[in-house]
Amino acid sequence: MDTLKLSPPSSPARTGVWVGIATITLSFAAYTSAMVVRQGSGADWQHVALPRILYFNTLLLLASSATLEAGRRRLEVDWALEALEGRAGAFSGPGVAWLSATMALGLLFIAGQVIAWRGLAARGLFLATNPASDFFYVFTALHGLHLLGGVTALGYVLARLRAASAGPPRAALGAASLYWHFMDVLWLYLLLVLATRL
Amino acid sequence: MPDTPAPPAVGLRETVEKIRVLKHVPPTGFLRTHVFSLDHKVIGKQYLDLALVAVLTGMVLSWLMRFHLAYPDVAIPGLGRLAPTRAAGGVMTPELYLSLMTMHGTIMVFFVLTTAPFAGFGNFVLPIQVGAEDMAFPRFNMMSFWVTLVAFLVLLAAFFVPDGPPLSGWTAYAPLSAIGKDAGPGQGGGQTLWALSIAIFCVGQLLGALNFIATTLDLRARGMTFMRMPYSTWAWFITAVIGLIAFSVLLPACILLILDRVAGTSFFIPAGLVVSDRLQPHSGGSPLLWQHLFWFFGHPEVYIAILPGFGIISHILPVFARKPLLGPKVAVACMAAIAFLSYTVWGHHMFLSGMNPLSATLFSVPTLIITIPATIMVLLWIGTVYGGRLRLTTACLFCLGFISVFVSGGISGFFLAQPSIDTYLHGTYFVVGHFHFVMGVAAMFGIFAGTYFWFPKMYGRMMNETLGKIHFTLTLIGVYATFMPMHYLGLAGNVRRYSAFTDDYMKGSLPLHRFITAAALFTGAVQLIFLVNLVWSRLRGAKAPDNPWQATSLEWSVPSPPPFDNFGGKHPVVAHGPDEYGRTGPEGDFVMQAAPTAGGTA
Amino acid sequence: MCTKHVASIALLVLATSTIAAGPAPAPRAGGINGTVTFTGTPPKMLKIDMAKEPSCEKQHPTPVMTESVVTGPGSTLANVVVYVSAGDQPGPAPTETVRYDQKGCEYLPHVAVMHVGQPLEIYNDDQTSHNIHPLAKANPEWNKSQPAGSPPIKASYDKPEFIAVKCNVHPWMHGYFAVLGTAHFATTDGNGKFTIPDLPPGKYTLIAWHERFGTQTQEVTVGGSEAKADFVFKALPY
Amino acid sequence: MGKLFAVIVAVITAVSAGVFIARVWWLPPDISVLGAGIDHQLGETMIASGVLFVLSQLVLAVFVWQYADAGDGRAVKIFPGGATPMVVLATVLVGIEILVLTLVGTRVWAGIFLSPPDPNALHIDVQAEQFAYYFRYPGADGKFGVPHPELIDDGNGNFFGLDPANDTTARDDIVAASLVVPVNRPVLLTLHAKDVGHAFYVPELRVQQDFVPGLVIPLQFTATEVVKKEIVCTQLCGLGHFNMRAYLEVKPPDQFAQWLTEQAAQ
Repeated sequence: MDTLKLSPPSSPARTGVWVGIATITLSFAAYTSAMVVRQGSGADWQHVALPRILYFNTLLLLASSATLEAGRRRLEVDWALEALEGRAGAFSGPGVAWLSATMALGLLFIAGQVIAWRGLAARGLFLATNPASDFFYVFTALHGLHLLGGVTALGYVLARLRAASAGPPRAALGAASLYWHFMDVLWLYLLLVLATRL
Repeated sequence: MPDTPAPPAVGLRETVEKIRVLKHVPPTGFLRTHVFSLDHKVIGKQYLDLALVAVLTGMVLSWLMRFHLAYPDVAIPGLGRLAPTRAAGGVMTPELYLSLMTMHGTIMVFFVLTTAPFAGFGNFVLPIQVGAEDMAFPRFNMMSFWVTLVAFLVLLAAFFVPDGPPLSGWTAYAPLSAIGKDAGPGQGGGQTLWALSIAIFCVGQLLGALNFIATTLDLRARGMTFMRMPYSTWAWFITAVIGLIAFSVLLPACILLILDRVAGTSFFIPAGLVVSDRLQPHSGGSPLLWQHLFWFFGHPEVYIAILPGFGIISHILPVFARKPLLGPKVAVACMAAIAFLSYTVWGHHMFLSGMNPLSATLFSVPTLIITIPATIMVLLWIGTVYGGRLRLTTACLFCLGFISVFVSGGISGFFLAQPSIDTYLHGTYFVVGHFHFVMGVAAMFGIFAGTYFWFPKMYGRMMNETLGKIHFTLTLIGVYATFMPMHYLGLAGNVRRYSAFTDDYMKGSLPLHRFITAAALFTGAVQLIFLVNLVWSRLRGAKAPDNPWQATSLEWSVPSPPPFDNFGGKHPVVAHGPDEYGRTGPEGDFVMQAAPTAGGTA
Repeated sequence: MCTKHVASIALLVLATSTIAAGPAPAPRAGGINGTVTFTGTPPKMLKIDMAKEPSCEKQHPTPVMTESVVTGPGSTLANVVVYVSAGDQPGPAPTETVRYDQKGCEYLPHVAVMHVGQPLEIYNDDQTSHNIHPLAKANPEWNKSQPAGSPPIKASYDKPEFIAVKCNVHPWMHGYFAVLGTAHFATTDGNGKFTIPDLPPGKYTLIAWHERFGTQTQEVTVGGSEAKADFVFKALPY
Repeated sequence: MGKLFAVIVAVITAVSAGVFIARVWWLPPDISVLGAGIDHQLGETMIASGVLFVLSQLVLAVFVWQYADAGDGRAVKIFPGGATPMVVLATVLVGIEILVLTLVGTRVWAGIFLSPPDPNALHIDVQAEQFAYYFRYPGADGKFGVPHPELIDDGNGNFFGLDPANDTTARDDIVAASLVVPVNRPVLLTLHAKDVGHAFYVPELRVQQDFVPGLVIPLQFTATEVVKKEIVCTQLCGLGHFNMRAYLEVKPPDQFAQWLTEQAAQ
């Protein structure tokens, strides 16, 4: 079997993220089915018009995935060069900048979500106002929490880069970016659900 | 899963391992060594100690309940002082009884039957059995334990809120659990704490399951192919997968329940409910939604409790029968099949919940089918006993006891799996007897077997076999005397979750209830023998050799107790299957998995 | 002075606690007495079916009726709490305990009147288990069950409030705690008569409260002699 | 130790099975039309699983007795044929049992829950609340009044929240605390809960059904004997759960009619 191809995939970090992805998918599946059941069980379902800003937030999040990939590519190249020239990794260069940008975009996205909430609140739609708004807040809040987890992971990677002790944090970066992209996909799914069902 | 050699990439693997070894230096200082330890062995012991505290708590609660059932009017000394409002003068009020019942069920199911066999033994043994230095994510592993501990403390806190602990049972059916204090004493703060505790618990177990899966998939030693993994490891791995799914669903359910309680949402509360003369400000929710979400977790939870037992028995029985388990592949396949089927049967808890009667049949069939792999497992164990040279150590006896009680508990499932009979037995003591046998006693026997078996490895000392055998014999008799009569009560239509049997047709059951109470108290008292043995052996037990049982799996090839990194910096290479017994090897009638000589595999 | 209050209240409590249809205490100088009547058709009281609780059912040879509107001869109205809402001096809370009984799955009295802070004792005289659930809003709410033969439940309330009391185990059991900020009160007897004794001369605001028909207010001036205050409630069939 | 284990298991098995066989504790006599089917089903299952129980326990006991290590160092024996006979045995044995039980059982189950309501069944509306049942008969007009939760007033005996002021169909509804039914006439109950989940259980009728708040659940039975039995709650509903009951009174048709008129009178 090809060892190189296997190296990142067989790293526990990556497996862990995949398992985590499974968990998160399952729990959001549970929420979705709860939503479907809830829609059927009561006659009190009122349509909620999504705040426009959600679409802008979506763009932010997609952009963050792009910057992350750019950063990752760049770092891989740097690490390859470092390996060739046999020098320790320096905590600098565009790769780090890309990663920082990704974190910033992620935080911007969450800020945008908060603005969306305030928009709803201004329209008198709170958590308990009606089932549709229940699910809006539940979905967005939980996704936001999970995304903060991604931000933390990237922070950890940057810290590892600064330390630069136990070699390049390849596995960690791979795992973190896998998780980050999953957050994108999850959000697109949620947006679809909210846009169609709410 | 394909039977592929796990560690293919040598060069990279070495570097990866170097990094891991670098990171894996033993901690210094008491806190990092014994309290906030990243060592899976310490964490495993911590889980087991937590389970021990929990099981003692739950047992005391059950004594109080049983005493009250037998003598409803007799005051329990001191109880009046413990619960002045709920047991004025020492006589238990109905709400106190139901609270004890709720806490007993919750503590036992979550904090004993989930923590001990899975998180406890799994944490200690699994990494060694697969030849790893630790779990894949030691920090998550540590978090997993401390989060679980927090969950336990949050649950216990319910005892101290003014309103008292909740009384809605461990299943916390909505809307009783969702409405709030109008529904009765304990349904205020106590119930909220319950939901919070379970939500936290889910997080802890998810972190644990994550570790078990990643460790089994990625950290197996060289040569440790899937089919060379001991059955216990298989069971923990499969359990981790079940747990991952189950707790990923229970967590959302608990979050929604908390929102219904504190944020005024209506996920589980329909419109037009009048509780204690108050029209509830909710509308449109669905109580069945809670039942579906809960039982989608709840039935697999039964297997989370029992599958590790399957693995432990399948692992220990060959050791003491001195012959391989009958049909290794079949055993693994059965465990996998049970795991899969466990997700197709949750509806059998809801035959009478007003669900479509047709779907009842659809849930009944897989429930009955699940008995096929279970029966096969039993036959494999019995067939393994056949023709063996049975060394009847305490651990072995508990394995045999496990088979006996599992059969007894499993067979009563035949009745409850059929809607047409369940419609008579559903809410009766028949069910209580059934699940206590199959997930209570059987799982406990698995835990006992594991304890007597792995104790030497954990603490470097042997447990006292004489005490152990007395403990086993009396326990076996005790549990049968306690739980078998519950089936008779159930047949007679004796209803469960009653704090007293005032109804005319149930008064007749009182004598039998007194017998059960006596048996329960006896069985409980017998456990003191186990406690004494546990404590005494931990301090004064005979020093344990590395491999006291002449077993083959990797944990017996390392010192007792094992060093911090389990293998002293070496990396074991596995050349043999898990139960190479009954054949001539270098050290006797067995061949260690890590034995250097290349030989046939199981 | 205060002791006199105490004496009269004790008497009243005794009277109310047995829904005494008998003669009220002899009117003293400076008391207010009167009759509470109603116009219109009161709702028909229904037979209470206690089949669920045989031990209670067999205590009642004649079936018990619901007690939300208890009328007397000449369309008089019982169980009306009449009290001074303004004009009197606030006195200390009486120390006598108000006794509230659960007997034959009924509340005796149907309406227990007490002063803010006055001790209350609830007894279960039945062979079955009750739960007492006063649906308080201003005061802290509690809900306790009281198995047969267990000691009385002690309680007291700090804020004036009319508290509906219910037993979930026996849904028909309904009563009231009338927690008042005054020591000057009375409950109408079976003939709709009440007497608030022993009031110093002065101008008072009197409120009559009925659990179904609400409240009536009137100003009363107590001179040297007996003042009269009659109330008329409007009754609706449903 | 092996012999001791074997003996204990054998004794336990004998006692456990013996009590079942002797029927020391058994189902109360059945007083319903559908009960017979359920009892038969239960009997079949009892025999089938009883045999499995006794067999497996005894085989286990015998094996342990026989194969306990005597220290004679004899060689171990593999079970003849290995795992295959086990798998076949279990699959065939249990499989057949499952098939039979399901086929028979489904018919019984269908009889209770899937058969369309009998046109001349007596329709009674049942409300469960903490901690009592109330039963409503439609009265002369044969129509039930519409319940209004906001009008529910236990203190005034308006347990169903009827509105006699505006709803004429509600005025003649008869509300009783006991379930009184005529013998040998199909009864259709519509179960709904006022507050939390409850259940309707009459062991002698062999029927048990949950009340689920927000749902109205139909339940049918036909009582075949003139008796007075208890209806109890089997779904945990709060502190009074153990005390939540009502009585089922099965009367001859004429006495039932008389009772109904008496009730209507007041």
